[in-house]
Amino acid sequence: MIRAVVQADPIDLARELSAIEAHGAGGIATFTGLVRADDGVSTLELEHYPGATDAALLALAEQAARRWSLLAVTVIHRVGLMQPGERIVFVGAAAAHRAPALEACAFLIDRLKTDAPFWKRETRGGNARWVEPRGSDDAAAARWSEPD
Amino acid sequence: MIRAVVQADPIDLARELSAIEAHGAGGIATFTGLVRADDGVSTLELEHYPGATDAALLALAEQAARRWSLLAVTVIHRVGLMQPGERIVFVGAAAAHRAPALEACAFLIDRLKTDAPFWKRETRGGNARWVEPRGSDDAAAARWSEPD
Amino acid sequence: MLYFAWVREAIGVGQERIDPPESVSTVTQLIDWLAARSDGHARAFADRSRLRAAVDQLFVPLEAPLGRPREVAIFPPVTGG
Amino acid sequence: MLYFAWVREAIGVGQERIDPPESVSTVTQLIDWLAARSDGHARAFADRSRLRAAVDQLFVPLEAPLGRPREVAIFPPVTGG
Repeated sequence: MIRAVVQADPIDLARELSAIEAHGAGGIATFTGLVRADDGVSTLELEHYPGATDAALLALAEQAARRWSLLAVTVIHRVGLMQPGERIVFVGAAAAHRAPALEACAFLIDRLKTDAPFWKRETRGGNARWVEPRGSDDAAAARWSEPD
Repeated sequence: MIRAVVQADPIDLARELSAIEAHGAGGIATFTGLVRADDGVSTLELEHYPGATDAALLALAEQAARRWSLLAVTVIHRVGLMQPGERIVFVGAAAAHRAPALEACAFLIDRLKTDAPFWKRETRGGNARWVEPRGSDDAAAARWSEPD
Repeated sequence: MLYFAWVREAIGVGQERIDPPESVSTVTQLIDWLAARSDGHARAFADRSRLRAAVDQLFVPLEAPLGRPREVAIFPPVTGG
Repeated sequence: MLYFAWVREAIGVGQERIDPPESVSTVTQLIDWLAARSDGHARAFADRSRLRAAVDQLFVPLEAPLGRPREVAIFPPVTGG
């Protein structure tokens, strides 16, 4: 199963997990990104490049499925307005054993941060500002480059 | 939150995840181990060393919480009789950012495989046999050793 | 043209149809040409190091040849996930 | 004494009270002494490389000194998770 979705609705973890679990894997690794509730952000808005985001998520999911022989892979990214504590992104990878599931999960979230056209705008105390990219994200994504 | 549990009941993922999500993290990594449905096992039985298992899971959870400054960490291991597709083990780690959450999650499952007194017995086609340890598990656990 | 995030806000619109001259053959040259259209464009495109581009939905370096695309997008570095 | 998994099955019981002589001062010596108790013990303890031990619930190498523990467990390498 390869599932890549951009959606405005909240991410239904229970549903996504059972869909992944249905594929007979020995291990499932997941990562969920949340709007942090501890740093004064009142709302977060996610803008995206419609069409290009779906293609980017699908390309990442397919790449991970091939590289780690995954039985199931899911990548879901929310867009629109979100509150602290809400899920922004969910990635899940199912494999026969734990190492490929864990690695694929780390790959997916690292590369999603740099390869998918989403932009975050935070509102703090009434002031909205676009989130600046972090250099550490590029470094994290680069470690997954494969030799040609 | 540090939660370490040995239980005969099925693992309630939705409940475990919401407990972790309540701690304001930016990222949550999880790993779920399942009885594989693809290799002819009809039942799996988990024996453990009562008392020592609880202590081992708690020690691992505390170590991870300290080493990666986790906001929440959960380790749940089932014991008793299980069917293919059922969850054997769940680990979850919540942190401000994704890297510590992902690393802590990999640490927890790698070390749990070698440090916690559980033994698996598989039944295939009516024949029960104790699962042999895998050398690769020792190697995976060893990579987390810290310099003294 | 498609614009996103603060590029879109500076320019004031999320998309526009354009008809650049034949001499515009790279993304950078397209940005140079667009920058002259309005103060908003000039402001949005002032710091090239903060711009990224996609040609027909494919991420490309700014110095990439343009070809004859149907859709070009200019935006800041991505910050999703 | 506590036994788990196939060690328990070979011996036929999961626990037993024992009173080893003073000369037994390491886990290995305790295993030697236990092996003489029955055919099941002998079978369970035949291959030392497949045995692990815990003294008062603390994992220890087989050559570890025994002290005066309240609880010693002998079992195969763990296979949980």
